[in-house]
Amino acid sequence: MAKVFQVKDFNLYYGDHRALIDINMDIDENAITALIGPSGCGKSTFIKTLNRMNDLIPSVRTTGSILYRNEEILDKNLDVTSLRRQVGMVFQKPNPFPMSIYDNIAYGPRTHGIKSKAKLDEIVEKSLIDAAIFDEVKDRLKTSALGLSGGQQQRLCIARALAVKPDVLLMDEPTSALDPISTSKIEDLVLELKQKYSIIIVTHNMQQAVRISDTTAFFLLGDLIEYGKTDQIFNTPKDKRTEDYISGRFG
Amino acid sequence: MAKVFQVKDFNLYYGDHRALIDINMDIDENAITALIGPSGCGKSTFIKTLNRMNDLIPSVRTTGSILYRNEEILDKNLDVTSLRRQVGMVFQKPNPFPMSIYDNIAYGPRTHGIKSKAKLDEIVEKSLIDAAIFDEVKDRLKTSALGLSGGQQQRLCIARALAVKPDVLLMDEPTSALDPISTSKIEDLVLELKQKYSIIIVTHNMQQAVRISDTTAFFLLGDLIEYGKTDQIFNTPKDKRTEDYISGRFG
Amino acid sequence: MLKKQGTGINVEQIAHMVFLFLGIINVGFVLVICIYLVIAGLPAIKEIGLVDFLFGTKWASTAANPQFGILPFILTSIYGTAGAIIIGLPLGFFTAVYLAKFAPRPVYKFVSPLIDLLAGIPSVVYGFIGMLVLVPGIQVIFNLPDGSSLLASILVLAIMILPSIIKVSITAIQAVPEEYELGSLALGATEIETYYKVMVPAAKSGIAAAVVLGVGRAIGEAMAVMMVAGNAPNMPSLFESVRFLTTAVASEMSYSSGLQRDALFSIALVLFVFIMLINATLNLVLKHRGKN
Amino acid sequence: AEMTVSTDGSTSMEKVIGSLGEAFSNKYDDVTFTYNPTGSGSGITAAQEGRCDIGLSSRALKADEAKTLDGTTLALDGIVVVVNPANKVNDLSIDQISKIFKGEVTSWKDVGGADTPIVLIGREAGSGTRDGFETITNTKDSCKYRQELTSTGDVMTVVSKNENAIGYISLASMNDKVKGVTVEGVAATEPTIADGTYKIQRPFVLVTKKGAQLSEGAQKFIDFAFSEEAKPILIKAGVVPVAKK
Amino acid sequence: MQNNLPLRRKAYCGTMNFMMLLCTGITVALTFFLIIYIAVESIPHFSVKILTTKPSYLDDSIGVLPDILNTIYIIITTLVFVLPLGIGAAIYLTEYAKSKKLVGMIEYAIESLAGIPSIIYGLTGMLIFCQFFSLKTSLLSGALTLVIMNLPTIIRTVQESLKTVPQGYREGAFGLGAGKWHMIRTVVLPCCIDGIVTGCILATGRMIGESAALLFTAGFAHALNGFFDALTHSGATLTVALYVYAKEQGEFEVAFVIAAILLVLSFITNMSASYVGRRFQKSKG
Ligand SMILES: Nc1ncnc2c1ncn2[C@@H]1O[C@H](COP(=O)(O)OP(=O)(O)OP(=O)(O)O)[C@@H](O)[C@H]1O
Ligand SMILES: Nc1ncnc2c1ncn2[C@@H]1O[C@H](COP(=O)(O)OP(=O)(O)OP(=O)(O)O)[C@@H](O)[C@H]1O
Ligand SMILES: [Mg+2]
Ligand SMILES: [Mg+2]
Repeated sequence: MAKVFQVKDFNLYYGDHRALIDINMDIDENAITALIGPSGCGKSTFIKTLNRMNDLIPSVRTTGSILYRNEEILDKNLDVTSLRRQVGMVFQKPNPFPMSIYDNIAYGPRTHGIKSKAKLDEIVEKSLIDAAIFDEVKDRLKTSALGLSGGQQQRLCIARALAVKPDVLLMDEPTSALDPISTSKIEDLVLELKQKYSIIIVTHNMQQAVRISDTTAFFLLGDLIEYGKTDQIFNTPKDKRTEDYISGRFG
Repeated sequence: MAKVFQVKDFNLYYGDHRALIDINMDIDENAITALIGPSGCGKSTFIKTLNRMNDLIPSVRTTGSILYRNEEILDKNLDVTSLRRQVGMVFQKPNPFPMSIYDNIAYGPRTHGIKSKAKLDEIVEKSLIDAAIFDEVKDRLKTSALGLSGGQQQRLCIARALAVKPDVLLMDEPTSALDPISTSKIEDLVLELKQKYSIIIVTHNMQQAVRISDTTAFFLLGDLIEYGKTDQIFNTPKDKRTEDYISGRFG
Repeated sequence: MLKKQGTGINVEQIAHMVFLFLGIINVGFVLVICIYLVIAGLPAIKEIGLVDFLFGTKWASTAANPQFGILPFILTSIYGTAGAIIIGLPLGFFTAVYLAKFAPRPVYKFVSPLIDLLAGIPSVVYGFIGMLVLVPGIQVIFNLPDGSSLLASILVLAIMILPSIIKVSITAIQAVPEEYELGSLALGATEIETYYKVMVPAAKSGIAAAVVLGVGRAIGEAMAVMMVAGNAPNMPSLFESVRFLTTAVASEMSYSSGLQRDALFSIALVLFVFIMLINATLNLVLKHRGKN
Repeated sequence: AEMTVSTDGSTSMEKVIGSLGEAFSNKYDDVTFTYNPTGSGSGITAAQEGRCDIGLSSRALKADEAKTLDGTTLALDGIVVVVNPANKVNDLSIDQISKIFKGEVTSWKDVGGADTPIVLIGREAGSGTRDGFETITNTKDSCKYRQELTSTGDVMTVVSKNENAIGYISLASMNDKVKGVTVEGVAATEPTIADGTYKIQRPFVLVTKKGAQLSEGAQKFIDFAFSEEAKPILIKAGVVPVAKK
Repeated sequence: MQNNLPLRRKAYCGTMNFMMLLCTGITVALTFFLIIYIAVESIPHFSVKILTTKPSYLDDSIGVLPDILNTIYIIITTLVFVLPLGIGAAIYLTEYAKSKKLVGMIEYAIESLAGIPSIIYGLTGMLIFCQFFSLKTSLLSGALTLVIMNLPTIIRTVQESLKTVPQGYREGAFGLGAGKWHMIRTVVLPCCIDGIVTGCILATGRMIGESAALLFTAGFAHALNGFFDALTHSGATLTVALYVYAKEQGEFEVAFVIAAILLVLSFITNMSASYVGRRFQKSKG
C-alpha cells in the first residue's frame, strides 16, 4: 500500500525536554491509523508535527526527517500554508469560528482565494454532505455555528476541514468531549471518510481504536513502543508495556 | 454490616436542572464504595452532598433525606463544620495549601482549637504515617507543600484529612491527575485505610473500581442505575446500560 | 506538490514588520522620556550638588541667596504616601474581602459600580471636595489656625487609592484557586476562618501588588494634593502645610526661570527615580507571585 | 489669511488681558487672540523662545532678561493687602506688614485685632505679585508663609474662608469676599496708585523680543492696548493705564 | 449536631465580620457623600447658559462650552493616534512575538509607561511636544502627551481581550492553511472587538479625568474654536477648567457644575464599559 507519511529517526524537543524519541513510522494511504498511549506520551505532539502546527510553539526543535508523499516537510522553507491545506486537522475540542455555519465552511476556500458565490455554495453543500451533517443544518446555514450541539460542532469542523479538499485528516481525540451518540456518529463518519482520505486519529478510548482503526501505534513517554495492525496490537501485543496499557493497568 | 449513610428519595436540583433523581442507597461502614458513570452523571454532585460541600453553590436545592449515623444531614440548622470534620474529603486535583507541609496538616487541628505544640507534632506525625508519606517528607516538614510531586501532594491531602480524625473519607477521582506509580501507591493506601475509615470514591477508571472497591454504584444522567457488590456489577451487570458502560461502549 | 516559500515580500511579512515596529515604539517612548528627564534634570543637580540637593532642608528658590534643598519634599512624599496606605489599606482590604467572598449577589452588584465610580472620579474633583470639606473640617476639629496640611493630603490620597486597592485585592482574592477554599471547608473550618487563614495568605502577593500600586499612585498624585496641602516648603508635620515632590514641580513651574526651573526638572527626575524603584518592586512582587 | 496673536504669561494679568483680548477680538473679526495664563516666568521664556507673540509679565524685566527682550509697561497694578472681612484690623503700616510677614508679629492682638494667631498666605516663588510685594515691604526671602498658593483667586478664597488669614493680591482681582486694609492710611485706588501715594504697586509689562519683527496681528493688538479705546477697559479691569513711552 | 462553635472561634469570626461590614460601610458612605454633596451643590447652578457659552470678561459671565468641546477634541485626537499604536503593539505582543527578550523589553517599557505619574508626563510632554517639536502649548501637544500616557492601558486591555480568544480558533484557522495576519484579521479581531471597545471606553474615562499632564501641555484657555483650529491653540479640558476655577479663581459655582458633569461622565463611561464588557462575555459563551 502507498505511504502518505514516512517518518525517519524523528526527534522533537520542547526546549531541553525531548518529547519524541527516535520515531520511525510509515503511515498508510486510505487507512485509519490510531495513536494510543497514556496522557503526556506525545501523541498530540506527534500528530501536530505532521502539519507543522508545532511551529506555533517557539521552543520546539526537531531532528530527523518526515516525508509527506516523498517531500520533506521539516524543511524551513516549506510553505506551511499549502502543507496544512493538504493535511487538515480536527481538534479535541470542537472549535467552530464564532460565525455562521456557512461562513465557517467557506472560511478555508475563501482564504485560498475562492470568491465566486456559486462555487462557494457548492463547496459548502458538498462538504456538509460529506461530513454527514447537511440534513441537520441545511435550514439554518446563516445562523451561528456556536448554537450547534457539541457533536454537530465537531462534524462541522470536519466539514470545514474537508472544504479545502485535503488529502490527509489528522484528528486529535475528536470524540473525547462528546456524548455516546455523537461519538458513534463521528466514528461512522470516519469509517466513511477512509474511502477518500488517509486518517490519523489520536484516541484515549481503546475500544474506539479497536472499532475503527486499521493500524495502531502505542506511545509511551515519547517512545513509539509498538506499531502494527490493530488486531495484532490488541490481541497479541509483543511488548509487556503495551499489554499493561491496553488491559488498563495504568493510564 | 452497619451503615454510615442512608440515602432516601434524594433529589438535587441546580436551579431547574434536576441533577440527581430519587436516589436510594445505603452505604456500608468500613468498606470502599466506588461511584462510576460517564462524565456529568452526577457522581461529584452526589459525593459533595454527603458533607454538604454543595452548600457553596447558591442554586442548589435538595429534597428527600440523608442520614449520617442516623442523623439527618440535610437539616438547615446542622452544624456543617462538625459534619465536615467527621466526613472528610479528598479532591480530584491535589490541593495542598500554599504553606509548609507541617502547617498543612496542622491546619485542621489548629482550626478546631488544638494549640499545644507537642500535641500538634504528634498529630502531624501520625497523620503522615497513616497516609504513607511520612518517610518521604519527614526531613522537610517546614518546606512548602507546593514543592511536592503530584502524587505526594495527594497523599499529603489525605494526611491532612486524617489529621482531624474523620469517620468517613470522600474521594472524588483522587488519582485521575496522577501517574501510574503514584496511582498504585494511593490505591494501596486506600485499601489500608479501609480498616479504620469508611471510604466513598469516585473513579473513571473501571479497573481501579474493580481493584479496590467492595461495592459499586453506577450513575447515568442523575439516575442510580445499578448498585451492588463490585464483583456482581462488573461480571453480571443486571442492566444493559451498565454493561454498555463497563464494556467501553460509551463514556 | 508543496510550494516553497517565495522570496518576495508578501502581505504577511509586511504585517509582521508593521506590528513589530508598533511594539518597539513603546520602548522608544520610554527611552525618550528618560533621556529628556535626565538631560533636563542633571544640570541643576550638578550645579547645586547632589548631597545639598537631596538632603538640604531649606527650599528658597527665588531668594537673593537661593537654596535648593528638597529633603522636605522627599520626606513629605514618603510620609504622605505611608499615611495614605496606613489608612487606605485596611479600609480597602476588608472591603475587598467582603465584596469578593461574603457579599450577597445583590450587595456586590450594588457596591461594585460604586467602587468603579469612585475609581473614575478625576483627581481634581477629590482635591476640590477636599479643599471645601476636609480643610475647614480639619481646621475646626483640631483647632488649627489653618486646615491645609499633611493630614488633609493624607486623607485625600487615602480616598483616592481606595478604589484601586479594593479592585486589585478583589482580583487577587478571586484568583486564589477555589481548591484551597474547598480544602479548608472540607476540614471543618468556617468560611471566615477559611478566607482569612488560607485565601488571604494565598493572595498576599496580589495584595502586596495592590499596595505597591497604591504607593505609586499616591506618590505621583499632584493636582488633588496641590489643592489641600497648603504648599509651603516646610519639613513634614501632620498639621503643617507641606509640599510634595509632585506639587513642588507643579506649583513653581509656571513662574520659574533659570536655575530654579532647572531645579524643578531635577525634582521631577528624583520623582521619576522613585517611581522606577517602586515599579521594580512591583515587578519583583509579581514575578514572585508568578513563581508560586 | 487669518491673523493670530498669542500671549503667554502672568496669571495676575488674567483679568486685564482677558478683557483686552475679548474687546480686541470683537473689534477685529479676522484676528484670533489667545491668552495662556502660565506665569510671568514662563511668559518671558516663551517670548524669548518665540513660542508666543507677546509675553506677559507682572514684574519689571530683570537686567539679564532686558538684554534680549523689550518690556513695555501697559498699566500699574496695586497689590492689596487683604484680610478676612470679619477681621477688625483696618490699617497697617509698611513696617507692621513687614513684621507680620517675617513672623515677628504673630498675633492679631499686636496690631489692634483679636487675640488669634496670624496665618500668612503667600504666593509661590517666582510669582510677580510675590516679588513685587516682598520687594516693597522689604521682606524678601524672609516671609514665614503658612501656605504658598499659585494664584490670586486661591489667596482670596483662603483668606475669605479663614478669619486669621492675611494675604496679598492684585487690585485688579479685588472683590468683596475679602477686605483690603489701608496702608499707612491710604487705600489702594486708581488715583492713589497713579500718583504713587499707595506704596505697594507694580507694573504690568508686555514683553517682546528685541529686534524681531512683530506679526501684523500682534502689532495691531499692542496698538489697541495703548489706544484711548482700551483705557476704560483697563480701568474696569482694576488697573491704572500708563501712556506708552 | 447543632451549632456549637467554641467561643474563641465565634469571637474571631465575629470580629472579622464586623471589620468587613464597617469598612464596606465606610466606603459606600463615602461614595454617597461625594455624589450627594456634588449634586446638591451643583444642581442650582446648572443652566442652559452655563453649558452653551464661553466665559466673558466684559460681561463677567462664565460658561463651560469651550471646556466641553476641548475635552471632546482632545479625546478624539488622542484616540486617533493611540488606537492604531496600542492595538498594533498588543497584536505584536500576543500574536507575533517569539523572542522572549524582546517581549520582556517591550512589556517592561509598557509597565514603566504605566507607572509614570502624570505630572512627569506633563513636564516631558512640554519639553518634547511644546518645545522640541514646537507645537506650542496646544490641544495637539496635550493629546500627544495623552497618547503616550494611555498606550499602556490600551495595550493591556487589547492584550487581555486577545487572550480571551480561544486558542482553538487560531488553530482552526491555521489548520485550514490561513496565514497569520489573515487569521488575525478574519478570526481574532472580529472576536474581541467588544473587548477592545471596552478598553477604549475605559481609556476615554482616564483621559477625561486627566489634569496634571494637560496643565503644562494643553494650557488652560477657554477659547471657543472649531476642531482643527482648536488643536493648534491652547485650551482647557473640563478637569483642567475645574482646577483653574476652583483653585485659581475661586469660582465655586462653576467648579461644582463641572464636577457634576465629570461625575456623570465617569458614571456613563463605567456603565457603557460594563455593558459592552458583558456583551463581550456573552459572545464568548
Ligand atoms: N507547549 C509545550 N511546551 C513544553 N512541553 C510541552 C508542550 N506541549 C506538550 N509538552 C510536553 O510534551 C509531552 C507530550 O505532550 P502531548 O501533549 O503530546 O501528550 P499527549 O500524548 O497528547 O497527552 P494527552 O493524552 O494528555 O493529550 C508532555 O510531557 C508535555 O508536558
Ligand atoms: N454548579 C453547578 N451548577 C449547575 N449545574 C451543575 C453544577 N455542577 C454540576 N452541574 C451539572 O450537574 C450534572 C452532574 O455534574 P457532576 O459534576 O456531578 O458530574 P460528574 O459525574 O462528577 O462528572 P465528571 O465525571 O465529569 O466529574 C451535570 O449535568 C452538570 O452540568
Ligand atoms: Mg493530547
Ligand atoms: Mg466529577
